[in-house]
Amino acid sequence: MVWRRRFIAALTFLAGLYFLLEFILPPTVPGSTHRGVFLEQLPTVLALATADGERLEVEVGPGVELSMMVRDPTGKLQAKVQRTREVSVGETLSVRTRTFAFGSFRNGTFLDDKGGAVALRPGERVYSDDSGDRPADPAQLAPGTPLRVEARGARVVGIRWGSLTLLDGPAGEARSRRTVALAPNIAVLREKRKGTPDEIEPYEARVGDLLAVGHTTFLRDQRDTAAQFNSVLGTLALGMGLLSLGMVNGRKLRKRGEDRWVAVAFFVAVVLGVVAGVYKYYDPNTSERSFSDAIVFKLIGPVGSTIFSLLAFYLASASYRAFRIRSAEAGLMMATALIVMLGQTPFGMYLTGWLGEQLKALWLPNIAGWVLRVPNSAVVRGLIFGTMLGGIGTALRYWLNLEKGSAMGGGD
Amino acid sequence: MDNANWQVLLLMVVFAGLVLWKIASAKRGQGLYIRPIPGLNAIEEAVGRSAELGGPLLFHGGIADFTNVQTLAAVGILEHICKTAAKYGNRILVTTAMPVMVPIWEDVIKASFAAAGRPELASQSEVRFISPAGDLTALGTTQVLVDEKVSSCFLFGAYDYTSLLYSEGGQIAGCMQIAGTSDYYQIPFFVASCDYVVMVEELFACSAYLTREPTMLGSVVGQDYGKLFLLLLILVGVICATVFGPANPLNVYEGLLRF
Amino acid sequence: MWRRLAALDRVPRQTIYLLMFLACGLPFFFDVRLPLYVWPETRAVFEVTDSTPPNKVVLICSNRVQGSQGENWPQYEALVSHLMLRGIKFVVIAVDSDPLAPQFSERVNERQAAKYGRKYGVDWVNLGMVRGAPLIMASIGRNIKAVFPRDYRGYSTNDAQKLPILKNITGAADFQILWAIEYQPSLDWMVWLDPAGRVPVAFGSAGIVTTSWYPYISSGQMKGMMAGIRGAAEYETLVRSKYGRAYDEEGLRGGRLLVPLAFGHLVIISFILLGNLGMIAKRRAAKEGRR
Amino acid sequence: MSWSEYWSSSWAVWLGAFCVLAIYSYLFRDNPVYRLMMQIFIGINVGYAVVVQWKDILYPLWWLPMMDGIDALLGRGQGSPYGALWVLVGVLGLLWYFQLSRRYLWLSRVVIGITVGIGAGFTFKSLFGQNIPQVVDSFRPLGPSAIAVQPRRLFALPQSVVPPLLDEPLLVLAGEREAVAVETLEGREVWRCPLPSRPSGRVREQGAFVEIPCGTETVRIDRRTGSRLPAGAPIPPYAAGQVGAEAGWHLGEGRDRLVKAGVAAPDGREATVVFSVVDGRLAASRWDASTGGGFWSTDPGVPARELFDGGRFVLAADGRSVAVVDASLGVVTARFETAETPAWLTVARMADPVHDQATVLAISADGTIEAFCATDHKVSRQPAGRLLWKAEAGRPLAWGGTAGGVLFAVGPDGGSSYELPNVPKALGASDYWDNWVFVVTLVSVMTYFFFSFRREPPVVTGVRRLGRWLLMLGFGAFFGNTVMSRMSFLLDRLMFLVDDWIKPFFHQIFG
Repeated sequence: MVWRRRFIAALTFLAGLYFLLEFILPPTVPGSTHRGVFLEQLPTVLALATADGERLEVEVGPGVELSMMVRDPTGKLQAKVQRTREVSVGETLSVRTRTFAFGSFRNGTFLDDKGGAVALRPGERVYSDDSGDRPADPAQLAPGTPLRVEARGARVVGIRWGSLTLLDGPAGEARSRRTVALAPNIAVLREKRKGTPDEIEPYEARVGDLLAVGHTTFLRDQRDTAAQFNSVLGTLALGMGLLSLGMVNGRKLRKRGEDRWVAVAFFVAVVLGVVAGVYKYYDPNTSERSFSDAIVFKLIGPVGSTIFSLLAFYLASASYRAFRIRSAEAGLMMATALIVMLGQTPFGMYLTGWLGEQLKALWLPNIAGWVLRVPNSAVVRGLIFGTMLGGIGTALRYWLNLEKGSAMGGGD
Repeated sequence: MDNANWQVLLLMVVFAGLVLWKIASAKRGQGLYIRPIPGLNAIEEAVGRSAELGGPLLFHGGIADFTNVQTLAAVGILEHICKTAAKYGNRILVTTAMPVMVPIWEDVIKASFAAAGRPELASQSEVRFISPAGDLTALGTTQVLVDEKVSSCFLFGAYDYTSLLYSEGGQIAGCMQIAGTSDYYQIPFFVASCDYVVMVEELFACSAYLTREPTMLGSVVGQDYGKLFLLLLILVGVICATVFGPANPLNVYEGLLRF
Repeated sequence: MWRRLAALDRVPRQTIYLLMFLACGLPFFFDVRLPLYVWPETRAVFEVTDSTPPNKVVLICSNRVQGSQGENWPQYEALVSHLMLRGIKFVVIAVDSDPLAPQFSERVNERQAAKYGRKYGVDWVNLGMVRGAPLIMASIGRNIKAVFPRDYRGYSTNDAQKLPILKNITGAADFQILWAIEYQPSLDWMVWLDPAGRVPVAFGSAGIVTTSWYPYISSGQMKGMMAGIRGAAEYETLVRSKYGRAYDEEGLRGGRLLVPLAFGHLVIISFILLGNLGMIAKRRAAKEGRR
Repeated sequence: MSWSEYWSSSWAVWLGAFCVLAIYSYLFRDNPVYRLMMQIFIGINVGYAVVVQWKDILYPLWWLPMMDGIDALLGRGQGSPYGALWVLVGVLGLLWYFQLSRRYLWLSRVVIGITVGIGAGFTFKSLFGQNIPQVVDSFRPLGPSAIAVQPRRLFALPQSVVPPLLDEPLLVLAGEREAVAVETLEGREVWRCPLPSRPSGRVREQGAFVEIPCGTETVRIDRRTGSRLPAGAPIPPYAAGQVGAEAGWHLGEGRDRLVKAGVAAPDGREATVVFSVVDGRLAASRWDASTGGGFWSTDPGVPARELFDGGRFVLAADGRSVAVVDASLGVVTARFETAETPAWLTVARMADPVHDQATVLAISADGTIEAFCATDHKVSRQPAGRLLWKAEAGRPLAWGGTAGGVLFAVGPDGGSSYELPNVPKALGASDYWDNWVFVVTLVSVMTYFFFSFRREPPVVTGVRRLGRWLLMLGFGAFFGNTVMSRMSFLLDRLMFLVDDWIKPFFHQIFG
């Protein structure tokens, strides 16, 4: 079935391609990107139709925040901040036009903490952090409370895109002043001395900033969605463990004998686990929640860590049996292990502390530390360099589906 | 580092290019050389010893599934062990903690014995799924060693803390043990309790040497060139650092890679 | 004599188990503390954590579960007790862990908060668990509230009244240090959380994996670490020596576990030595026998 | 406590203790109780994980966006219709389960392929991000260097006869005839503006403007265009609200008096501290706004003729000798002598939350730039006051300022910008020995893992053997640390048995 293999190979390639491109491509499309020293900007203006049917024009600048309402996991609507370039005509937004600190409220007008009147345009309302979906109630505000002027649920009916003026040649020549028009998905990046440029809003640019302005490659914008996709896709396999364990134990259940009861115990335990999981989301102090806590802390906790703790015994007997100086190599390994072990415990200090400050370097903790920091560090680094190249090789083979054989190819 | 700069891009192209180039030349059938790994000759010795004593061989392919490269390397090694066993007429037991891996190990055994002309050995061999829990599988495997009077034991693949349980069990049972993993935390335990240990990258080199499978082979050789390149990069860096002293901005070489 | 010593070559494992059990168990009945040499790796991270300014938070990724609690619990509790003592704000998350992890962290948080009178939402917040490392780490560095729309208790992370601690916290620039406490924390924290590398990374990990962190500490990618129980005990020592009596050490595990740990090590070391002695004795005895 | 109370509160402890001991029974022989425990443990964990992963991950990140999307498609709700695409992710996720079918196994390869592909895609970023700093850190000097540390020169700057204004990203210099603005990243000139006469005072920031005193008049220049505003013209409205914005501190008029606002005094309160020169000595006094005045003063005992601002520090110069005073504590952190009488002193700080590396930069009229430690540098082991490096600009300098690790040094004949070196680590014989060990170990371990070179010189074989030995040393260290890990699991359980079970039980019996 060659087409199956090709289909899977193509999907694998595409899935990896996004992440690779996101890493190696710059955030804006090369070639169409303008680079220069920022001089001035013409702000973008949004024309909004507010929920009350008013029309409002908002100049996007410092203090303005555009957010879209999305549902949060509890089902409540929650604001998610949008970049100006991501806004398009027809969308419904909450627009914060400015902020101020509450001073007083007189004659239906808010005054800020410096005594200036806050003039509200039609469609704008004042909200506080605590007021939720309702406008802030001036009677309940303490002076100094931060307040926001917002137009909520406003539909974007028009956008007048602004522009940036950049200097991309010698100063003083008119030719070197270049005006770059903003548009949807035109990103503005501020360059730094080191590292990747940061994306900024056009109004955040300061005179003298080196900017790169160009169309986004969209790769960066989708990073969070990609992370979510990866997370969801991985978690959707959650039933696999349950199913494969269920099948194994189901088989045992059909057989007679001692194993049968072990399988029954397994299924009872699964049900118990599910119940504990469901009850986990009940409020504290309810009996359901304390049942869940008891299962988690009194049963899973002790049993889980006890099973792991058996390893200490195995380790003791195994190291007794195995760590014999059969060869010089094993001897070297053992000597190092002993030094590190003694250095880790207070006995290391007792054994060598009498050497005094003068011979501090010979204290066992310091010798152990030296072994770990110098030779061991170099050994580990040698190993991780190997692992890195191995990782690159493996990633390439998987990504390009070069791996043959029964394991990856699906047997065809 | 959010986006690759040109230096990183260059390194990426060099490393990936070397690997792809060598894979391509391996696929074209160019004879690529890999030096023999000391632990390898021991495989034949172990199989032979087992044939003398009359017990089966036990192979455990690590704790990971086939998305782990180490498991893929282990597949190659199992193929080789099967071919050697076909010569001496040994049967093979494979244990695993992964239900997904059972059909894959079965396929490998069937195909390898068939290729070596002893298909009847495949039906005598067995793949046992023991338990989904790692440590129960390890303890179960040691039980198998005793019950079946196994005399040679091969542990290849990815291992976690259970490595000790496998190799100590083998030692108690008096098996000749050959282990190989690239999980370096587990290597001390294998070194202490096994007769031969294939360490870290030797595992992949081993698999490539045995199977001559072009992808694995090319990849190992390509990585070798990559390592050589990295080593030279570091040596030049050491020389520059010695000449200029630490943190000297005049040392442009170091500045290139610092971000 | 060699023949008698040769018996050491095959001590029954149950004997070793019993001695081990006693060496580790008995010290718990006595309240002994052993003085400790503090390693520089622990001191470095203590100092960064201790100098957290009020406008920043310490981000803790605690993936501690039952399996690794032997070491991670003392580490986590030492860290949290220090933060609670100093009133340093911190945010606890879990990434790609066992789903139980947030519950385990909260237990410790609540106990330490009761000691120093700290309040949930003001001094600390537990945001629960997400999956999808390493990509999700980058998302956390960009905007932690978008990754965790609600906390472990179900409050919205944008709710400034319930969770005032998160009010001015957005991403990497607001984190003083990242503590990843887990059996084997992911190295991807160094790369993905803050590509600009402003957030120092500290690990609290199982002793076994600490061996491989040293190259990362030397290159500065990692600030330091707590190495197993020893690291936790050292961290407690550092807090005690700086804050003295204000530090309530009741219930802290690091210093206490260190004593049986030392005796346990002693058992293992002596058995390794005895085993080798036995092996040599056996060889000599065999030689003598042949003669 | 009565026994009934005891049992009701500690049944769970007994259950836990029973589990622990049941499992430990395995150490003596295999038994069914142990197997049963194991199955129960696996079962509960699986059941619990399924619920929690659904509630915490799938429901918020997949189900809700998907349902909102479907609602939007059907014309209800206000979510984004693109959310409906999550249905496809659900379909892909279902393919996982074909792993259980032999016939349709290949379908599961689709989703495995995608997962593996994603993994491969971001591996590159992870690997390079993790390992390139490792490569750089391996560049270890093997012996003392003959070449002194020098700051790297970046670009030239025009002349300035008065202290210019460094207000990132713009540097405004006032020369004899004209003012020039350059951006600080690449040194590109942004504008030039002719001046009526020779400037007489420092260039000041004034919101959207730059002010330069020239004799009797003050020239006001637009930051964006470099055009001069007529004298006395009102400030245009777009600049209003920005004028007068101050940084945390500013230099007072005249250099003998420095005012620092928001400095934490020894009692922990924030205060405004005035540093001045009284009778040729440095004096500091605090004006406390919260107590309405009141003076706290300290005399660090430093002879001073000129004072310079260094952020957290105050730099007091008396001829060639300089004292660095911590502005909050009033203590001298370093003293040193410069080669020439400094024309300007400034402090460059490296961003590091703990090992606050501050370097004093002294520039003098003959064109030398010297860097000294302001405090003890813990990481680099350099003591306070040590001369770190010295550079010659080749022209007279009068002023210097730093921003983002770059020094801008200018004088009447122009100047340059320099990328400042990080404070170099002071290395001794033992460090070079360590570096030798490190490099030799690294090289031999890497050599050990070469497999494909047919012909090798004998030295490589030797190095490989050494590599194997050193690997064993590393694995020994791994083992040593493993013991601590493994034992801690046991200790945790024993602590539970002793503290939660035995001790309370004994307490209950014996009171």
